[in-house]
Amino acid sequence: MAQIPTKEMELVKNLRGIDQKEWYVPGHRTCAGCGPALCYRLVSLAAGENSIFLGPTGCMYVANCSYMCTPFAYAWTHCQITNGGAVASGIEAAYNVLIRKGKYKGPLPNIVVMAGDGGAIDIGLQAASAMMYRGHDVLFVMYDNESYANTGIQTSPMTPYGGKTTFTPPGKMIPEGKKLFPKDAPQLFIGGHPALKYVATASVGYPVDLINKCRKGLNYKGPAFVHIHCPCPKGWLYNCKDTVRVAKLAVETGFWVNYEWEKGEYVYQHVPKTYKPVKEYMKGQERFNHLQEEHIAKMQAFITAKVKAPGKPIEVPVLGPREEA
Amino acid sequence: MSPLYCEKFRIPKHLEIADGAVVPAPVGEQPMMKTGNWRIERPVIDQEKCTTCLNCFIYCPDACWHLDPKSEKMVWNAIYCKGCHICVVECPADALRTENELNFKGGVARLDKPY
Amino acid sequence: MPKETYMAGCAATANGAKLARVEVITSYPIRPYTGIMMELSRMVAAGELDAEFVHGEGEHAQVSVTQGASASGARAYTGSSGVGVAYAMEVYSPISGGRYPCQMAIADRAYDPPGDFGSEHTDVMSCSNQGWILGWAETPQESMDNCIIYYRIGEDAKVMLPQWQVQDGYFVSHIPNKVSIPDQEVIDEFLPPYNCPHALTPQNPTNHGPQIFPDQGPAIDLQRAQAFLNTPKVIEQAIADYNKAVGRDYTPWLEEYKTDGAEYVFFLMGGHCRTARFAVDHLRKKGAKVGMVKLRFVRPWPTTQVCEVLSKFKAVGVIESQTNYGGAMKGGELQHEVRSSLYDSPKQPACCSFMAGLGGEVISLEEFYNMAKILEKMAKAGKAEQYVYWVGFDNGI
Amino acid sequence: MADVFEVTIWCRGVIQDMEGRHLSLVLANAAAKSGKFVQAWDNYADLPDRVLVPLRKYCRISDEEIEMRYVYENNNPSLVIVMEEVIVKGIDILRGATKGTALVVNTKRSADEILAVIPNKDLLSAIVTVDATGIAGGTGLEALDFLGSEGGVEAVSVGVAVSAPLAGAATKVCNLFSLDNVVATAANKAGVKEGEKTAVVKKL
Repeated sequence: MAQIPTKEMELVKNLRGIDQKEWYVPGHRTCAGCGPALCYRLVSLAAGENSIFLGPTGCMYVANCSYMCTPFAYAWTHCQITNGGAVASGIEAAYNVLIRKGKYKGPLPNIVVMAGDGGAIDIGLQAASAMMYRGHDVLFVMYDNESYANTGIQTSPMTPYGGKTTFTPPGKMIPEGKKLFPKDAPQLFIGGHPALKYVATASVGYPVDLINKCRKGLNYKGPAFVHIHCPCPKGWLYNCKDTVRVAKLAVETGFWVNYEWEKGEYVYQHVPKTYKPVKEYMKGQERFNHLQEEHIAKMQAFITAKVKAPGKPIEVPVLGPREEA
Repeated sequence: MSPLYCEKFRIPKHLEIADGAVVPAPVGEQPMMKTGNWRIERPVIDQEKCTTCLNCFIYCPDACWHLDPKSEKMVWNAIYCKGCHICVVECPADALRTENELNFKGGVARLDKPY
Repeated sequence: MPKETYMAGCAATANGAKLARVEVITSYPIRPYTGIMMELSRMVAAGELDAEFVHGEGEHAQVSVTQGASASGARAYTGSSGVGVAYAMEVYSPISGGRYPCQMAIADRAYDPPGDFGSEHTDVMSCSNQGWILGWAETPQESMDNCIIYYRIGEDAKVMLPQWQVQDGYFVSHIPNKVSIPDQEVIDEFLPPYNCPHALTPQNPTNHGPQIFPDQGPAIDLQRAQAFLNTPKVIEQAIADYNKAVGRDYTPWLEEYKTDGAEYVFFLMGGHCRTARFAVDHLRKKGAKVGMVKLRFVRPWPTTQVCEVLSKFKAVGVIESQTNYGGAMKGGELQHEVRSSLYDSPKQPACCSFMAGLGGEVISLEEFYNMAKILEKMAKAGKAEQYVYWVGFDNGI
Repeated sequence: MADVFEVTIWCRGVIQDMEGRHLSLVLANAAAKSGKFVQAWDNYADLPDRVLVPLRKYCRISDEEIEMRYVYENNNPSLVIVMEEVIVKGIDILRGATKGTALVVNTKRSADEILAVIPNKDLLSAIVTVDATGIAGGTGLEALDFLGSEGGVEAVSVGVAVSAPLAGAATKVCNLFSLDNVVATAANKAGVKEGEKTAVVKKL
């Protein structure tokens, strides 16, 4: 069968290397200081002109896309919160056959799903997993703001332990609000999708790294998954000017770990020499304000275990809850 | 069809919708959604202090900072800046300060609709 | 030269899809439609059909893949049965609202319970108001032809709507019958390649499916309503063209069988029409003034045609093959549509539902005879004694 | 159909969402105490609510039962209350208003400074300025609680921060709710009184 032509995306070295042409243009209704919107813009800068984006229902659909007011300069389609992976599969399959038959002239478009945490690993998990299993040449981005933010901040499987949402309000019987620990999204996909060759985690606090990871994912023939940490001023209850600060603090405390998984190998980025206590990350966000010391210690223990073992141990000192206290 | 059905409906201009609600992709900006009136305080740049490190460019969710290739200076977009001040926090050169929008004469697109 | 052969509905329908040169096919197994996908996957593997074959992870995904493919400008094809049709429900309206003219072949099947795989019309009929073109085939031949005709209707610029091409599970889908396969060149001329005017492409970027404000809601609904008003003319033209090109004699809306001089008729759709024809033949020989009216499209519903045709008779027995629990007539869905169509007619026949063929149950000739007896009484009395008869369980039937 | 007096409150998305909603609730409850028919509701068509977006909350008061309850917004406000001063610059807050409308603004600035950025100020009968943020303390921009949004039940008492002094100030230009009834309704009673006391009314 004939090779489907694709276009290689160049990696950038620094901010000067990024083309200033915007693809996620100004003029959208997302929050001031919106982390997911920043993520959308950075992924759009990475993918550029030859792209088709899919927006499963979520904040980045509803807040962006009033009639005649879409901010997407590339081809974009809404899909249901359930079926981002499936609609993307259909688009990729269509382009394969149209290019093969000579009906479409040009390289295979960059097909990018911009799913929220709900659209990626909760209600949308089945479609995402099947798309990766089938090996479609699609970049699946999960912009993770750790809640169903569009509908007014309800808990999702990514809401951290102790996070206050409108479905997990703290009360006398449930003092920590949310009792469960979140899913590990990249490991879910790495663990069982042989066609998947590239998985990465990124953060809006580290934009060059984020852009390069998206481009690497796009350059792989076949599915790629990038999980992006996107602080949400509305849902996490912090001042909107602190979005990038919160994102960086997450990495500095080990709450968030940036890494790449490429053909079975892990490479870590932005690993601090010493992790700050996770309390420093949590205290800036009102969603954690109700927590007591014991809850924070439980969170620290979880984070400590996580940074020690996301696939492969890291050789850096990790503060435990006791040492921190 | 029977004449009991309306064959062609009168849809007022402002409610006309393309087949499938498909709309053309915007170029450069989305002028139907100006967001400058979200701003309480605007970021003000001190070009002397600015090192054009591009932090404000890259961290703006609303793409409101760009490097003018001719003057090599940062240019701010008053029409869309929502005043989140991520740029102010992330400026390593202390070149950005904030000032209340009412202290300026122009700069905000006055809109009939809030969204 | 057309190829004459024996085929079950599944294989015949797959041949229809091949003749339509479908480009993206999405499968998920469920009995009884599965055979369509088995045959198509064989054709793709053998190089007989150049298409992408995507194994969906469920019906919801199948229909979603089809949406993406159709939005990108490929002729997209999928199918399902029974509970699978229900599982994909979320995606039907976005497809018709997005005006993506893909096709879904359905071999109908009962919902659970009873948990069997017999034919019943409840699955698609319970989704019938999602903005898809919908019609039943009586034979494998008709199912194959409908596949091709529906694409031509749906892809017409004045229509741009998706289609449910339905055949009865097992009865039509699994029992071989005589099928004549037209030449590819004939079909290529009848059905030009799909041209999506608003395809998702980087070369002319568009944004699909943005949110609207509440006051724009009626306008977007109206747009689909208008498309449905445009559809009948397109259907009539497409069927006339197909009859001419392929040598068939399909009527677009209602086929009348032995209705000359008939006082009462069976009104039904799908595979059971075949048995009904023989029942009518036998009854006619005994002097009964009975006939049959076969419905070819449920959406768009041929209101005026139903009114004109059924007004000629004294009694109409609607054979339902699906349920509408607690509805206006407490029987099936079809009687509602039939009675609505007749509401303004100066001559109204007596009308009742026969609940028959549920859960895949066979409708025997004897049962048709029994129904005819009731219809004869109704014709004489000029009114229905009962609105709904559960065939086999009810007074005198 | 009886006359319906419409009150539109402008505030900043998310960070003043609760206070804005509370202000509409306080005014409606206060008017109800004197036997009026009232309605108070949240923005819906423009959801999700977003940080800093100019956001509206609505209140309606009538001597008779309100017939058109199922609407999204007020079309002809007779009283407009602005919870954050810069909103007057970027939005036509008097959209749909007819001559004789009153305006209440949370600001430290003078009425003239505010009027300078309102091109259609001839519609106004009076402008009231009050430093509600100063009275309530804090920045007036803190997001407090979401539970009362989306048709939910308020988790905190109604009228604790900037909504209290603004409600007090509003009594100076509207006689459909009395100061006593506003004080009885709002949690921050001192704030209401202080708002009423320090509000500056400029008749136009």
